[in-house]
Amino acid sequence: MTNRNKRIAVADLRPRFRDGMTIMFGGFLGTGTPDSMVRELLDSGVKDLTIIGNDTALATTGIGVLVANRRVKKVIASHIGTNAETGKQMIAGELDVELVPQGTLAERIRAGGSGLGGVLTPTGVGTIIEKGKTKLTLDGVDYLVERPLRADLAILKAHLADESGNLVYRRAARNFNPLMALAADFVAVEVASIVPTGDIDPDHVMTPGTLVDALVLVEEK
Amino acid sequence: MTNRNKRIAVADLRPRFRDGMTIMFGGFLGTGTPDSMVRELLDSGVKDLTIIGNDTALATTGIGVLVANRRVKKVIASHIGTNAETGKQMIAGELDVELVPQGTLAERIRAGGSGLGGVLTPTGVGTIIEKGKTKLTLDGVDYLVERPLRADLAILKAHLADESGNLVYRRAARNFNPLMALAADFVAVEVASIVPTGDIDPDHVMTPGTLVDALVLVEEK
Amino acid sequence: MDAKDLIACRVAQELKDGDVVNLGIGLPTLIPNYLSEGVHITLQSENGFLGLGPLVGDPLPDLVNAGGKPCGMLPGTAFFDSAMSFAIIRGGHVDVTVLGGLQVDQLGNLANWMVPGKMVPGMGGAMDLVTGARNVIVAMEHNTKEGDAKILKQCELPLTAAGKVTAIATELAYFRFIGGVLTLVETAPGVSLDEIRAKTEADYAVSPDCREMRLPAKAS
Amino acid sequence: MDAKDLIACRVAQELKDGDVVNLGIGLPTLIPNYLSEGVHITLQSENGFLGLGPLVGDPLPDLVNAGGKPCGMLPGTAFFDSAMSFAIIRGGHVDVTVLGGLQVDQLGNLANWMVPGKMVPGMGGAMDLVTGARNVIVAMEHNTKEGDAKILKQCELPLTAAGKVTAIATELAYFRFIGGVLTLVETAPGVSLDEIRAKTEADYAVSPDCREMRLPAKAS
Repeated sequence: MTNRNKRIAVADLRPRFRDGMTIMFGGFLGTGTPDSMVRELLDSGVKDLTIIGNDTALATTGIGVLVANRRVKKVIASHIGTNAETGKQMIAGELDVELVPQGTLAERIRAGGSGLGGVLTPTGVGTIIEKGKTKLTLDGVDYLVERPLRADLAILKAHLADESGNLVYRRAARNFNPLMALAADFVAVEVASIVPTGDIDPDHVMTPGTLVDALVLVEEK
Repeated sequence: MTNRNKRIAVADLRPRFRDGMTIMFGGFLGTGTPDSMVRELLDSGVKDLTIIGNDTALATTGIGVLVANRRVKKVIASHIGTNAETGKQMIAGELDVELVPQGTLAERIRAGGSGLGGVLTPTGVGTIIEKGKTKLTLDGVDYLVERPLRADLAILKAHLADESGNLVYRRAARNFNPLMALAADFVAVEVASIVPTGDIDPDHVMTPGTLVDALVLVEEK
Repeated sequence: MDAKDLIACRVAQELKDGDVVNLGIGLPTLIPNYLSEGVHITLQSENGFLGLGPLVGDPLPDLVNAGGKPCGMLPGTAFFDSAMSFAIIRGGHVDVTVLGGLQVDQLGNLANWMVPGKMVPGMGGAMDLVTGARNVIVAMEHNTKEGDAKILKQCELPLTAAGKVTAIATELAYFRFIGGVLTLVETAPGVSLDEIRAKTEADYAVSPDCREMRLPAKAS
Repeated sequence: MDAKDLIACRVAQELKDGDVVNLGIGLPTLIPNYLSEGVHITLQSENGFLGLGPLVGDPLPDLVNAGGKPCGMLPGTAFFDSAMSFAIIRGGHVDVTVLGGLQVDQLGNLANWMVPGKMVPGMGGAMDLVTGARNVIVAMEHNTKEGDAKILKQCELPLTAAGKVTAIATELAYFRFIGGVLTLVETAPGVSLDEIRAKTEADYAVSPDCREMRLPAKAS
């Protein structure tokens, strides 16, 4: 097993940023979102981003600051109500927002990372979520065909990593992070501590290191 | 939270056994299969079972003994080559065998437990696995629609449980067990030790106790 | 006792010992205050855990509810990712979900996630919860602030899910869908059948067993 | 060096430092013996882990490979369930899968899981591995025991997957699919182009750069 140390400085991510790229971000109302990388994106000036995640947090927290600073062209999320900027820009026609039921969002990201062409879900049947989607009726039950999502870059947050990238998340900060680790071409993870490879019980690893490309250490205050 | 102790004796499962029922069993070539429950099924005389799991182990191990003792009417598995009895009965027309690619089997069980109508997978496209299945071509790629599996009973094995049924699996014994915990009407788990509720770190729980109906303690030799 | 507490108190009576329950933001979070002695439920939080409890003492890092607010956890809590969270929700492993509504109709339809052109917060986990939970209780005030009916013949707002509501609790009444028919089963203390009729647009049956809600002394 | 070791040795040269590799039962398990110094790979085991290593000392409980045999694990190992295992496999997170074949054809089709009426062991994880891995190397003896060709114009046996094979390693030759065309790129030491032609049914191109395999001294 290769035990290359995957630690980088957050600034090392910057050459990967491109205008118009698609970024998945872990987190649920900011909990589990890597603030160091959001800040780096902001400082880099990158724009026209498509961002995929559960919600757009507040205008001043988590991924929300990218929206507030108008770096985002499109949002794919389940909820935007906590960030007034998102709704304002959407209603002004300045921001494209695709609202996806939260469970469907999780499955679409999982499918994107798992080589599946999608899933059949009953969620959204009989609602406007049906629009533009294939509907299958199987054994008398209606399902929507929900298609995979992938990204150029995933910015994630974990509590603990080993040098080879094995990850352990903490409490409710897990949320979408493990799913996104499968679904992006490059996976960067902010962690609060990095231990030598072999120091995490193999049964406790929540994301295998082979899925992780880079670790950014941000010790907790 | 209700902290009812879910521990039962293995014999307490017997009233749930019915001829013709469908049983999911955890395990991969016997590792992660609850031998105490297989033995109880065997001793109970129950027959005409449909069993769903990765493989039929050996004729003398894991779930294999139910096949060898002709209690099984149908097998849904990815591999039967290690149990000569399975192949013999199949070729003699005495046993119905549905072979499912291992990853597809995992997804079908997960779908059954997750309220999904199925998944779209590229696995099996262009092979005899296509037979009888809906094929969808999306963005130029062919996928098979693979439908959910569920069972009346799941017999699983974990290493550690708390009294409320939270489970921790060990090493390669995890395999199909966590998926099946979602996909059966009654979920019974053989465990090597049971600790008071609250003694397992909530981040280390691999199957939440609410999915578990009964725990059978079988201390390791 | 104000309207919200009365509703929470009534819904609490629906919950059975051992139930797995998901509570929406706002009014539904009052429900645990009104559980009968001996009724212990497990709260599911769609951001990824089972075992939500009240915040006791200082907040723990990364321990927040689905509203992003610090919360507590009870012994036996389990954390998991969002795919597992919704496998549990959509897969029928949640016994009861209680959530607010903008409109409900006599077909069991619920609308609670957007008002076109005005407010589009997004559905969050609501569509999956209403689709997948075994029982869907809508807990809401009977009428809008303007006095308009919210229990309608047919929802006008975009739906959250079609035909999935199993009960409606308001400060005036408790309705159940019985054999697919919206049925008034209880009236709030001091509320007449005529008042409910006047404030409800939907067609509904009145149960032959319709009675006044039995609320604990402290709540009535 | 016998045929199997020669094949394993040649396949080992395809693996790059850091690759995630799934090795089928039998011949492919010999490959780690032949890795060059400085090439460290991570072995994926479809029964649910990354980090498979050789068995050292007494077996640990519940630590078995996908053949059900006791094995070891290297520092940095991670265990997971079967859904995650195949998310990794089908999702393109395995760089190389090496597995045996009954038949392969010039269209990149592989048959390796059943002989109708004779042997139906099941496909196990092979269909997902061949469908999902970035590179699919079939490692097998060039001909059957009876001397029949196994590299065909078109497979006769039921397929494992259609058009997914990227290379074929035998004790006589190494083929790659280049631009969709089966191409002979290396011959085993002492084996002539004519011999390979005679023992192969498939149509194939011969690379202008076709050369003899470079095997380490100990292996040739």
